[in-house]
Amino acid sequence: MTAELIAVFLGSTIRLAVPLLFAATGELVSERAGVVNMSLEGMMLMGAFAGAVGAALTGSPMLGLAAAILAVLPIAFVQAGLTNVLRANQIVTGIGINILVLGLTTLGYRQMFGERSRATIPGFDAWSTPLLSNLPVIGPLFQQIWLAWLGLAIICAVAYVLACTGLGISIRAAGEDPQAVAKSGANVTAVRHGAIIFTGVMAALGGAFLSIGDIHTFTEGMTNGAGYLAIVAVIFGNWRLWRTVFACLLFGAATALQFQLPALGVQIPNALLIMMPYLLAFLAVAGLVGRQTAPRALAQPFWP
Amino acid sequence: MSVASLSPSRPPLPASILRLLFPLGAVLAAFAVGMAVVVIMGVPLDKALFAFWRGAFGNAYAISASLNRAVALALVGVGFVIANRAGLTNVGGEGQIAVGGIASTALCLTPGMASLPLGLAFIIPMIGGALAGGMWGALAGLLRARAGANEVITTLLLSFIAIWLLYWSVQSESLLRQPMTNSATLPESLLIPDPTKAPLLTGSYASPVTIGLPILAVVAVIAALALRRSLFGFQLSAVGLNPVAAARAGIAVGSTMVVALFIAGALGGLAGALMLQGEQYSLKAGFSSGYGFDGLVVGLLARGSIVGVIAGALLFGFMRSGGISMEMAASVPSALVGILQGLIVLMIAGAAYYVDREAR
Amino acid sequence: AESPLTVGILIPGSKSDKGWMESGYNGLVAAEKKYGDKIVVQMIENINYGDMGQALTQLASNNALVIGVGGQTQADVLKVAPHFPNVKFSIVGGNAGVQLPNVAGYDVKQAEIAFVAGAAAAMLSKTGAVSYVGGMEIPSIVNAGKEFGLGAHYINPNIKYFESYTGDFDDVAKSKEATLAAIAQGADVHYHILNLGLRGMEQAAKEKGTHIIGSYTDYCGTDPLYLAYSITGVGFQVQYAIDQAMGGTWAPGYKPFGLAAGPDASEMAVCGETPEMKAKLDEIIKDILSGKIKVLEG
Amino acid sequence: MIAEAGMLASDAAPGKGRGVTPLLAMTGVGKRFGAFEALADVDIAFLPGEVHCLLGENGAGKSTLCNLIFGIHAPSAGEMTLAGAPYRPAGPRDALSRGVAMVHQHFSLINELPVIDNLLLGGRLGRLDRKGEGRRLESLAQEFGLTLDPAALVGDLSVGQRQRVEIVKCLMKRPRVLILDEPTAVLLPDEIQSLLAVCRQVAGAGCAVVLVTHKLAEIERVADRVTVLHRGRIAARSDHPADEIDALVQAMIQRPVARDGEAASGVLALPKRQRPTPLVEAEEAMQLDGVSFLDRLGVRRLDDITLSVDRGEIVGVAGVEGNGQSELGAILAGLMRASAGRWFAGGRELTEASPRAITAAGVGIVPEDRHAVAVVSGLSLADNLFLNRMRQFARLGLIDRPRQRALAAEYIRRFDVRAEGPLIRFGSLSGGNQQKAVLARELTTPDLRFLLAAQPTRGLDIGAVEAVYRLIRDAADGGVGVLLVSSELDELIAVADRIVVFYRGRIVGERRADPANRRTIGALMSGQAA
Ligand SMILES: Nc1ncnc2c1ncn2[C@@H]1O[C@H](COP(=O)(O)OP(=O)(O)OP(=O)(O)O)[C@@H](O)[C@H]1O
Ligand SMILES: Nc1ncnc2c1ncn2[C@@H]1O[C@H](COP(=O)(O)OP(=O)(O)OP(=O)(O)O)[C@@H](O)[C@H]1O
Ligand SMILES: [Mg+2]
Ligand SMILES: [Mg+2]
Repeated sequence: MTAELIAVFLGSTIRLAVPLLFAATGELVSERAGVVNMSLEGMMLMGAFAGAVGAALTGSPMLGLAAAILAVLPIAFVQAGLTNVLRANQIVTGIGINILVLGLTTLGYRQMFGERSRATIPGFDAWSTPLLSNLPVIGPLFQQIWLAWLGLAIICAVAYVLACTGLGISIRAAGEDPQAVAKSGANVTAVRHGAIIFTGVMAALGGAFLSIGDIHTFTEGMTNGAGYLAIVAVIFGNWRLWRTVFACLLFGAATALQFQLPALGVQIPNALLIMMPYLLAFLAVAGLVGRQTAPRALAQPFWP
Repeated sequence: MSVASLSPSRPPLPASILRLLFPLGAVLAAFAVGMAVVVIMGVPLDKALFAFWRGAFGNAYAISASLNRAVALALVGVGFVIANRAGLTNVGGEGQIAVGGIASTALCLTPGMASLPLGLAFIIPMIGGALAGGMWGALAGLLRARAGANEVITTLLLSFIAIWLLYWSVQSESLLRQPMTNSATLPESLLIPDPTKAPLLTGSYASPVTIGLPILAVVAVIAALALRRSLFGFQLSAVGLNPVAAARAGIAVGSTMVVALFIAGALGGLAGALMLQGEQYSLKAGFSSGYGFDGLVVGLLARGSIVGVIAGALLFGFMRSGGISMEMAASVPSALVGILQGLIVLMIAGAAYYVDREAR
Repeated sequence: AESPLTVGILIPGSKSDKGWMESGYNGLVAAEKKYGDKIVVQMIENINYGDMGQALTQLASNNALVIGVGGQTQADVLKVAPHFPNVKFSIVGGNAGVQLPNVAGYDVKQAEIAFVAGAAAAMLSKTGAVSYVGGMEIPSIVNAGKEFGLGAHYINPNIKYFESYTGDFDDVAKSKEATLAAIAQGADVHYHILNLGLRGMEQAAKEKGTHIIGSYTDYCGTDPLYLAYSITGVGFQVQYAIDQAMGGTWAPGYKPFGLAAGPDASEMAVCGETPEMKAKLDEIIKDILSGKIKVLEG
Repeated sequence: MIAEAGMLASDAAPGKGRGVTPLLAMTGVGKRFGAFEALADVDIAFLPGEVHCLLGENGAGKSTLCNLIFGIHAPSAGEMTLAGAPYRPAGPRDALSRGVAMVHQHFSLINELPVIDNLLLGGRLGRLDRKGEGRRLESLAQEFGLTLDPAALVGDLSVGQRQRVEIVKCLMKRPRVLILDEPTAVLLPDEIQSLLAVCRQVAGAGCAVVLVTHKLAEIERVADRVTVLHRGRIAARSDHPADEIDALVQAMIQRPVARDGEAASGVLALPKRQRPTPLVEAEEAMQLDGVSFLDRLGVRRLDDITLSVDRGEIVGVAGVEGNGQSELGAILAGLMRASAGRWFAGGRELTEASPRAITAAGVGIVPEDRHAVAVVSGLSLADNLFLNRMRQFARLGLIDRPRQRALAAEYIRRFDVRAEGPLIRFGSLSGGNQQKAVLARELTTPDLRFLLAAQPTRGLDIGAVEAVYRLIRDAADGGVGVLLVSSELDELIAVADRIVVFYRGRIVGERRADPANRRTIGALMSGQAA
């Protein structure tokens, strides 16, 4: 019984963490380049919506995934244009985009599927990794849809790019001192544009994971704060990739725990459990896990 | 040159006109786009516009409701601007409203409160709400001053925490939940007694502007004066622009930050108290209604100007009324109203560029 | 001809939420169909507390009947109603606190039917384990959960019962995980009070081959995932308010619905039920009505 | 006067002098910032193989001119050509790709990254071969005699080392035109020597080197030609600068200046100070008693410093930068606490005192990094003049702006701060005027007894240097004790009464400020026991 519970707990943790992992990895890159995308939530929601629409229209979740990415790109462009070209405040633009996307997707879904649709949408099925998924206890960890593995691959790729390539140096430098980067001959605006677009793609994948990966449908406001939680994860991770990954898993676990505790007979007010990720992040930021060092130029517009 | 322009240097006159023109143009453009979508959705434009007009300005009630909403948004916005002068971005309005509402409710329901004379019955809970919100803000300030914790993050996290505290406090009878006469009693606090309600200016429900409006007027005038001319405003600017130099100049940087966030939080808490004592009368999970985030947007869009905050709050306050009416009377989908609001925010934010560019 | 009845309806959440709100909206749609142009409707959805007073006032100034779909509208209805003595207000999900001369509170009584649903679940379960996922951890939802467990227990004293709350009627990911956790412990029939979150439960059940008892509307025969439905008459009460106003019989005050109000208000429908099952469930309903079985409020 | 003519004896039309095509030429170039004309009518040519120095007061437009060449700003008028082809760089990237590299007045390094990453920044985007690049770096370093540790974090380097990184970063690009905007302002004498040698070497390879400097000795040593800017216009040129220094200086600040030809770095020499007889016999202005400081990593940055400054005395602190001077400054400013020891000023112990208490005790501080510590650039000049004393204008919490403005105007006159008015944004003042404003504030500290002046002339033109030292001397003559920290030994010798030498956080020696002691002091600075 306990082994089973642990197994479910692990599987649950991963599924809850994967959308965060996608979004947070994208956001991390963008924040390292100096841009905060408060619009992460909106981008994820659009990804979830477009993924569902694409999959429903074509019958193919693959095409749904492509649609998710395509649909989020314009939002990423808007975010990039507003922050890098018009140098608008990044928090305002993010909130504006979130409001806009919530309206757009709600309206769009009702227009397309009808107000009272209960449509199920074609989605990805979980893959059982041969051998590994038969392992006791940790087996369920290896029964994930392939997007989860893609996420892992992307995270490794991001780690490599940030640490070992010229692009990585430019990204990290653009978040510390964009002026200096420009004087060194790199194109800050291009780097930041690119980082935002990457964030958009990652958010789209995260959103699509929710709609066509995990739940196989779309619902209004489906991301339900996951975008904000991903930003919190980046902060909790102190802008380091692996710590951010850990934070996402931790938040996933904290949420998954919520459904295990009743079974274990532990009674804690639900409000406190739901508060957990925020409380943890708060304690972290308050200095319990060392001093936070944000990129110096974070959220500051770059004027050449 | 005006005396007022002594402190952080301001752009010359043409920019101040631009400052007005661009946001105005942005709002109009967003409206134009919104109306285009309305037409595409198949709603007759004249019907939608008329409904919007009726809802926003059609009668004394509508205007009053819009004003009350604008007051709450403006309080949060003014608080934002004050903290921002010290270089702090307070995104915790939602939580500060929640905490303010909790404290104000608790005080309103305190035995004996209702029988206090001289309006103390409603004044004390309001002050209590403001203090609670202030404390919530100051907590972020303290962490910033002591541990260097970024206040954008702490205030945001404190918001989420406050929202769930609110949820908990109306769930739990040992906290603020009304006595459970039966198990189906809603998870709300008791109605607050009449004397603790914020008085209506006209005394009539037909135009229920609350005392919040004059309170806001006083707060706004004091804030504007303080930011432009006071020693405190000067200290905020110095701390915001160069904390090390401010410290060297003998300004207590840490306390200034704490005080700035205390004020921002207190205004948020006051907004919460007003929402509760002026309109809702009982505490429910979610009573803050997103006004904290709207107020934040108002504060950000105002770009440091108190007048800008008032203008933005009025815009948002009346727009929401118009939107409600459009949805009801012209069947414009509520989602569309959201789209419109999102567009306006984005366009104003983007238009700021043309002001900045002139100022550079 | 008579001028049509004007109806204003406030749906605090999304009218497409697959649950409470949508059920109310369905009632409105049914009434519109029934009365055609004899009624004129103004509707508003997704209203938060800060705007609710204004929305209700606006509805009240234009309509003869105003319906608030959900207990969350009650405080504001009670505030607004005294200023519009000629307007009738009905609160769906209202409770006993309703005493104004122009306000009616219709009590949905989700707990009663949850007991019956629990009994049905116990009969339908092959594994001897059933589960329940609630949205907010508020008493009516918690009581429904408790009664569901008791109902299951009533049929099978050895049944295993798991309940959890996601804190949010609309969070799909959490409801899915909550359901999966229960499935892992053996549950094969799930009951819920969720709105959009239901879609997560559906996905979990589909993946694991378990089944759901629906809780608002009857979808028997259209979806093999569902074994049964408890009918919770949110929509019925919206219709009821309009019917009463149309017929001139609208009356203020508290009115409990639940099982006592008949099968349209509250009913248990098991898809393809056996005669024994039906007999047993009918007996339980009778016992609840007679007070032989006591259930919690809510 | 020569300046009127706009040309010195040997001057001719650009480029003609040697009959070579200029590598980079500007004709009729102008630059406006809003209504302000930073550059106008600039005709200038940079030849291959030459080191071309730009001279000018603070704010004359030297950096602006460099920025135009490097593509940071676009000219508002005029044309540029590079090797004969039209040249209009869209940005630094463009300029770099066309062989123009620049060392900036303010560093353009990322402190958070190691040296090697800074060097590779802006290069290829793909996989980095840090090892291979490290080797390339080494060979380059050998070629120019510049050594660097590629793995060190830039943030941990001394100013001089960072400057070296900047230069290597440029050299790695093998530029045709190398611009150096005041690279020597923060360097030590031998570092300067090796930098100038690098300049010569680069020019020798056929490049054009543009060098902005305020130090006349450098011009004498390295300049082939000099162009003098004054208020955005060319005021003079010279093809034989070494012979025409005085005329150039005059063109630059538009008045004659006395110069001491002996001083090796070429700072203008003030007449040697005669210390006035103390007002009160041997009264101490400031006293350090065994002050030590350990940084966060436990490194001992200050080690048992005991020192006193009498009233009316100017004590110079000589030493290579990074030997504890900054820490001492921060402790005296009240921004850091000493780890051990005590200090006193104006008869009060200030070891634990807050910045405000320190000011109240009559201590004035001119910190080494004025942008970071002394001023708020975003506020007005008037606000900065009273940054620590705004209280005096407060009535019921409101500031009496007219009174503040009036007093500000008076200070501006008295200390000869050149500004359009008290309301101007402080950040828009030129460096020299910023420094004069800081001095104005600190010197008017009520009951001033002690003044710490750390690197008060860094980056200032000679006119401003003279003005700053006159102010400091006047203060000392009025009975203020002054601790003068400077990396310009010649300035210390000229201005101070006695000099203590810092090495590795300790005082390793003390000498009279006498040109005769130059050598010994220099040796002490480099850690050689005297
Ligand atoms: N699925 C739901 N979505 C949103 N809100 C809900 C939902 N279910 C219940 N509520 C809210 O909770 C309130 C009380 O719940 P419910 O109606 O189930 O209890 P009840 O049986 O009507 O209780 P009672 O006996 O009070 O009056 C409702 O009025 C409604 O506002
Ligand atoms: N971006 C800008 N916007 C407005 N004014 C500027 C800008 N950059 C420079 N200036 C102004 O142009 C003038 C020339 O500045 P510049 O930096 O070229 O002087 P400089 O000769 O390099 O002085 P210093 O010796 O102090 O470095 C100054 O008055 C300065 O205030
Ligand atoms: Mg009820
Ligand atoms: Mg310069």
